[in-house]
Amino acid sequence: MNIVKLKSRVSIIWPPLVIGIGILALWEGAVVLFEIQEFLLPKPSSIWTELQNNWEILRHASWETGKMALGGLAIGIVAGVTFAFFATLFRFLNEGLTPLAVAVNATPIVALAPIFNAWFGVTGSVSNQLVVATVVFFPVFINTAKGLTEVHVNEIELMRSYAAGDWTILKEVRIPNALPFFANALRVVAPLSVIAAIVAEYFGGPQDRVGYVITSNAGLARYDVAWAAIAVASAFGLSLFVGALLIERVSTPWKSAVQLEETTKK
Amino acid sequence: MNEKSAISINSVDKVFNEAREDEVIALSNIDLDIKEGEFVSLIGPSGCGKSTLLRLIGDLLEPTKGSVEVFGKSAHQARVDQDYGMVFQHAGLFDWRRVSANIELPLELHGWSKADRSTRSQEMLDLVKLPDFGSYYPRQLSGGMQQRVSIARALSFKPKLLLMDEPFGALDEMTREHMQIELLRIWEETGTTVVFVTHSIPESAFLSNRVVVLSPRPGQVHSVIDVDLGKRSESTRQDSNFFAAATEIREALRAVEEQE
Amino acid sequence: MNEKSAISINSVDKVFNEAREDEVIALSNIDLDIKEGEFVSLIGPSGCGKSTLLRLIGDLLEPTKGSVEVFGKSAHQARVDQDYGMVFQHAGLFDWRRVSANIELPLELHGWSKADRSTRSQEMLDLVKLPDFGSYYPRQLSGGMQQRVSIARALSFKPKLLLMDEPFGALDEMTREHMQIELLRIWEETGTTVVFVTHSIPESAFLSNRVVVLSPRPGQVHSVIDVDLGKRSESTRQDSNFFAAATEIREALRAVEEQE
Amino acid sequence: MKTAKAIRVILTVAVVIVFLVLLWEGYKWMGQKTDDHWPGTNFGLPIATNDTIMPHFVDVITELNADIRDGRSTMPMYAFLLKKAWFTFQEAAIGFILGLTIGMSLAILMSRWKVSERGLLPWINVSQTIPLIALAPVVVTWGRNQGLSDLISISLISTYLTFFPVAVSGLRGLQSPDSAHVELMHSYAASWRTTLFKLRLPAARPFLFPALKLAGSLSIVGAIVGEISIGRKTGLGRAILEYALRYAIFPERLYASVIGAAFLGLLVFGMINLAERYFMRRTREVAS
Amino acid sequence: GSDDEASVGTGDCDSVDSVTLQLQWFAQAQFAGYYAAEDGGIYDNYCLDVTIMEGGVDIVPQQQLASGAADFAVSWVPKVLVSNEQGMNLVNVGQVFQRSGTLQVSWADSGINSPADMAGKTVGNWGWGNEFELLAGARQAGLDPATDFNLVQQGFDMLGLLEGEMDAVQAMIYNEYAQVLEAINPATGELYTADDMTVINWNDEGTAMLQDAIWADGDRLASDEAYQDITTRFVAASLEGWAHCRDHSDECVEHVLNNGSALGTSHQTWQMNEINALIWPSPDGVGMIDADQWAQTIDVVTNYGDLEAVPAEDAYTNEYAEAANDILDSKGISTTGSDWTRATVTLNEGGE
Ligand SMILES: Nc1ncnc2c1ncn2[C@@H]1O[C@H](COP(=O)(O)OP(=O)(O)OP(=O)(O)O)[C@@H](O)[C@H]1O
Ligand SMILES: Nc1ncnc2c1ncn2[C@@H]1O[C@H](COP(=O)(O)OP(=O)(O)OP(=O)(O)O)[C@@H](O)[C@H]1O
Ligand SMILES: [Mg+2]
Ligand SMILES: [Mg+2]
Repeated sequence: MNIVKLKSRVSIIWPPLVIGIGILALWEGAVVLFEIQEFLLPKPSSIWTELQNNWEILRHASWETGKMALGGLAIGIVAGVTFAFFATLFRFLNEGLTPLAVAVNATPIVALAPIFNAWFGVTGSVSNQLVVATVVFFPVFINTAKGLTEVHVNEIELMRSYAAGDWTILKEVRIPNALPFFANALRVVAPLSVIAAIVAEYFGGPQDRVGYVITSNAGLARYDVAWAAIAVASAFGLSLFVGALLIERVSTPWKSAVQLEETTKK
Repeated sequence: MNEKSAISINSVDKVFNEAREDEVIALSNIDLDIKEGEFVSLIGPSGCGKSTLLRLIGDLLEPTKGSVEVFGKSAHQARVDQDYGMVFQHAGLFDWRRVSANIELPLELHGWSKADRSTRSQEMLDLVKLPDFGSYYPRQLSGGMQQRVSIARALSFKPKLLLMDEPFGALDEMTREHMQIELLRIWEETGTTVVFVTHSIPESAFLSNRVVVLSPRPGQVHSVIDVDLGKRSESTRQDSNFFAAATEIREALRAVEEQE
Repeated sequence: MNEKSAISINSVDKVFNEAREDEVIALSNIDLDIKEGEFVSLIGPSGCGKSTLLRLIGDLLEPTKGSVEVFGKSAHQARVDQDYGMVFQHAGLFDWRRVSANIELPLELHGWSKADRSTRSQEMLDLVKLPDFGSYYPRQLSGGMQQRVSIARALSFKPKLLLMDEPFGALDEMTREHMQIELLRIWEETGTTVVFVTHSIPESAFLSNRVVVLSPRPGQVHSVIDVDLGKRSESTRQDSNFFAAATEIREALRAVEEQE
Repeated sequence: MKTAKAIRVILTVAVVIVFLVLLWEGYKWMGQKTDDHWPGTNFGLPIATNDTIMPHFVDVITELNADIRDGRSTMPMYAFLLKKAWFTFQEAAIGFILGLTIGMSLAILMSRWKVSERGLLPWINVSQTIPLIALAPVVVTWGRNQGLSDLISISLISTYLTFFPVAVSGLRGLQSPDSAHVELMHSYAASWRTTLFKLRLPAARPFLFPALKLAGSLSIVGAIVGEISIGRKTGLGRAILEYALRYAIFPERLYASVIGAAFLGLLVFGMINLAERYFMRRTREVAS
Repeated sequence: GSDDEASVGTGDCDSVDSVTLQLQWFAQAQFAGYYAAEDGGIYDNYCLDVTIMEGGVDIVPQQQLASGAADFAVSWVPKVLVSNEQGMNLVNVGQVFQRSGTLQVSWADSGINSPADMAGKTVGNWGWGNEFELLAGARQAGLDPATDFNLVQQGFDMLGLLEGEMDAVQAMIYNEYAQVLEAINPATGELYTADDMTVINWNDEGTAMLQDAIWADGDRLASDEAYQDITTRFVAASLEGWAHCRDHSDECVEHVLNNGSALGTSHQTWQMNEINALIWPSPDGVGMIDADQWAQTIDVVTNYGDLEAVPAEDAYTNEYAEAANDILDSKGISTTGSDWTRATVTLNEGGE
């Protein structure tokens, strides 16, 4: 039993490890082999060195940026889910809200950041978190709304036979049905939140943030330090992604219960 | 059984995709009265509109023409009053709920306490002979087992009106006969009204007070056959009246088929 | 029918979710040999492993223990050679394909020309008595109609081995008898081998050369009953040999039930 | 029927917009009356209401008609924005098509082999945490050394953003078919490719289209960010950046160009919606 | 190319060399000299076909130059010096701006008249190396930037000042400073005036650093004779362009606007005037590097920036600027601009 579990653990971990190491090796090799100048693309080993040299700064910066990302993520998810609920409860709203959400989403961060900075100032954290929230909002909204609306007729009919109201149908059918869709959105949004936080930081705010560390070092062509900061941010984004996967697993237990058998056969 | 009307269907038509090239007249000019406490079966060739009729009664579809009344009120009101228990042709279990939670769903909606619910769901699991499967997910069960769970779900809260669409179709003969006896027992105990769709002639004869034979394209009531076998028991299946009723139904169905 | 082995199942076990708390031993120590051109039915209580056995033969599941050979090769090879036609317990039609396109799917995969495909799909629609429904979408059909489409799909390309899981479960008696006769006709014409899961004792007796009775938990072969009724026709249903076979099967099933 | 629905959609959108404009102007009016405080309190409003922070809606609209000098010619702002939007659209279109191709290829690869899903998916996610500032120079220098026009480099940046949702949701969609359907295809010994085309891709559509809508927006964002990153003269990104730098004195122009970007996004969204309708028309018919 | 020294800059070409120039930012009067040389035919006279590449948010000119994507780049001295420590070998071949254009701007009523007055205030800066002068100036005034005032990243516009979020913000004299003067003062309904503000000018505080210069690739300069020749002509032609803008500033504003600047005419006119003020007069000749200024720049970057070591002597050379001055002299063009005088530019609302 434990052997089985261990085996499945190992089989989950080795592929990303192998590919990750492969990418790094290729990268390192390519830089050395093609004599790519390090001020264009630094070697992973130089990045690693700079990561250690600047660890204190980077750790602090990623913590500060992480707070922005998480805060914005939370706001964006809550807003996205709330709007998705409204959009399912009131169809007409859906028709009005969707294009609007699209419009907001098509506005790049670089345009939003100055506006939000103007509104909320650059010295606080509201502006940056709202930038993140805006980016997070759309995928959550679209996916969740889809999951809430595209429910199997049979299931709705059953609930209607119980005279279940909209609210109960929402709770018993639509929400469980939307969970995989929501999880899908989470996967997309987790890394996006980090990048949004970083880009928002280009446009103002305290200077002990990852975004600033990256831009200021890149501006001076110190790309090894910039990439070290990126590596820290990536690690943070990756851990958010893993968190999203965990939430997915925990919130859809019926999938893992049956899937095991379905996937044995290829 | 008393003489109060449970269901009254008045000149009902149902047309799908009206005025489109794939228009289907599923039901045409249906008149039917079902008394409270009656057990009525619907039988007829595949595609003749049995499921559609059941869904009209259950207010899951609206008639294109005519009206459906249930317990003296509109079908809609009856549904809102939670008078219905339904078993669909497809088991229609929720993948994300364990078997026992599926059975408890209508009880939850009726506001039962947690303890009562779990007692009842275990009772129902025993009834459908799946005592140990409460903690499984539906996808882990065989087709027949899923169907039984869906029956357990419909019976669990003793509805005033039971609408069952080929509930025993996926069951083996033994289980089926067991379920028939159990269904009759519940029906007698609770005085519930049952509308039952089936393809099995013996089943319809064994269970019902009346058998409604539908003819297809468009679905119409071909004939209504009264079955009077008194209180059913296993021995009823050997009863000559039972064979007579079955033969009468078979002949009506033959006539329907030939007419086609 | 000749004496070459079509399917040979050797000491097969199937365990789901091995070593987990919801482990199920679905089949245990199954031995079974089916000759080429034979028509074999599987019958047994709900949940005894019939569908699982069928899926093992069809190489949709792998046995936990033992081996399955089909036409002298591994089940896998037989599947790759496109020897199989399957009808599942649920119709399993593709919602996004029209009825005729659903029937043509295996033909497409076998590389038939467009013209041949549409001729054949119309033939099959006639066979299952749905001549006018080719351009409908599956969701627009009744349950029984969907099941018939799925049968038409499996028969369309005359597979060497037909695996059918309660194909007639959702059909009314008339259609069912019609489909039985048609199935037998196709079987005789093409010399195909059929493994047929059913819950109906008369159906199994009417169709098969042999009936395999399974006992549940864990699924095991309880007995194998030979049925020798010669060439079937409508009158076979009144034949005394037919009743005798049915009775023998019923008794075996009773025994299985009691053992439970 | 269909036109009635279209009219209703347009009306609701209009109503929502009118509502938002009223909200904006109402809030502004209130702030101007109370010197940026909640009425009757000492609590400051979260957003200041002066004409710089919150220009009047009419001023933003009027600004669309203002003369803008673009190089040697002068034109009204709306024409200027249209011209810029057309460049951005081209970059985005190339980026979108490339992103779609790469994303779907990855999704198919990952759905083919579980190992490749396990191995690739985390890194596909990591890729999105790498800000463009690190990549843009690599892309543009590489592109310039290959003799590619900067338009291609910008499209590549746009691709970098678009491929991601396609890959992730595409994978989900490809994995979505019922096990019964997968088994059916197995029973036909359908090759992996056949199963892909006959079953997995059709079944993936409900997952794919929301992703494409997201990718469509992202392709615009990517093109705009690319323009800003590598300094291409043409395109909306340039306009947005220049007006963002001068927000303090010309807020209306930034809002106007942001509205331009939003409209471009809506246009792309509409195009993808049309495609969705076309590809999903069969399933829709039954639902009605 | 043309080998004959005497004929340089006369338009007598045997062949034409293609050259790319990477700017730091978008087309604006800050780069008017190059646009004037290109559009006014000066580069043609020097047998050069120049492609001017505008900068972008993520474009680092040094990197474009070092990686071979550009032949020359315009960038600030401190930034290139730090970049050189990353393995680049870039050489300053023409120090166009003789003075720093960076200001620290406050409202007149804020009481900030000198670096020392920033104590306890909220001070904005752009970062990215723009803060070195500020840090040096503050330190020189006895302030510890880490504790004595609140240093924040400001946006790229002047909202931090206009909305009162910050007490002192960074501004380029030729750009952001003008933005304030183009904005309406809500109190008066008129444009703000210079009297509304106080400025700290780092040139006056002695912590200014050298800014826009023309950079060439050191490795190629050392080994490639053709590149040396091109560099000579490119520097001379560019400086001639700048001299042209000194004498015909309106024409140069027009060149810039023709190249697609989104900034208005009065703003560019202002900018042209201020840029001229950063270049002229050039007492040692245009493009020449003053050794003291160079040393001061290195001093500031080493102490307040990230320069680790004093760069080698060959990080700049006056060789090309001297040659250019000779050519300009021979064409009768003033190289010092000693008689240049600042014009009075009226800014319109929004810089239109
Ligand atoms: N995917 C699965 N995961 C776990 N258990 C399963 C799975 N599929 C089947 N089982 C179990 O295997 C046993 C046999 O199931 P199977 O579907 O073969 O029964 P059956 O004989 O076809 O029944 P029915 O007549 O009701 O269709 C059942 O107990 C069922 O719960
Ligand atoms: N949603 C729908 N859209 C269009 N046509 C429909 C729809 N539902 C049912 N029909 C049509 O209505 C007719 C009756 O269908 P119904 O499901 O009531 O038949 P049934 O008697 O239950 O058949 P079965 O015994 O096969 O389940 C059929 O011809 C079917 O094609
Ligand atoms: Mg039906
Ligand atoms: Mg089964």
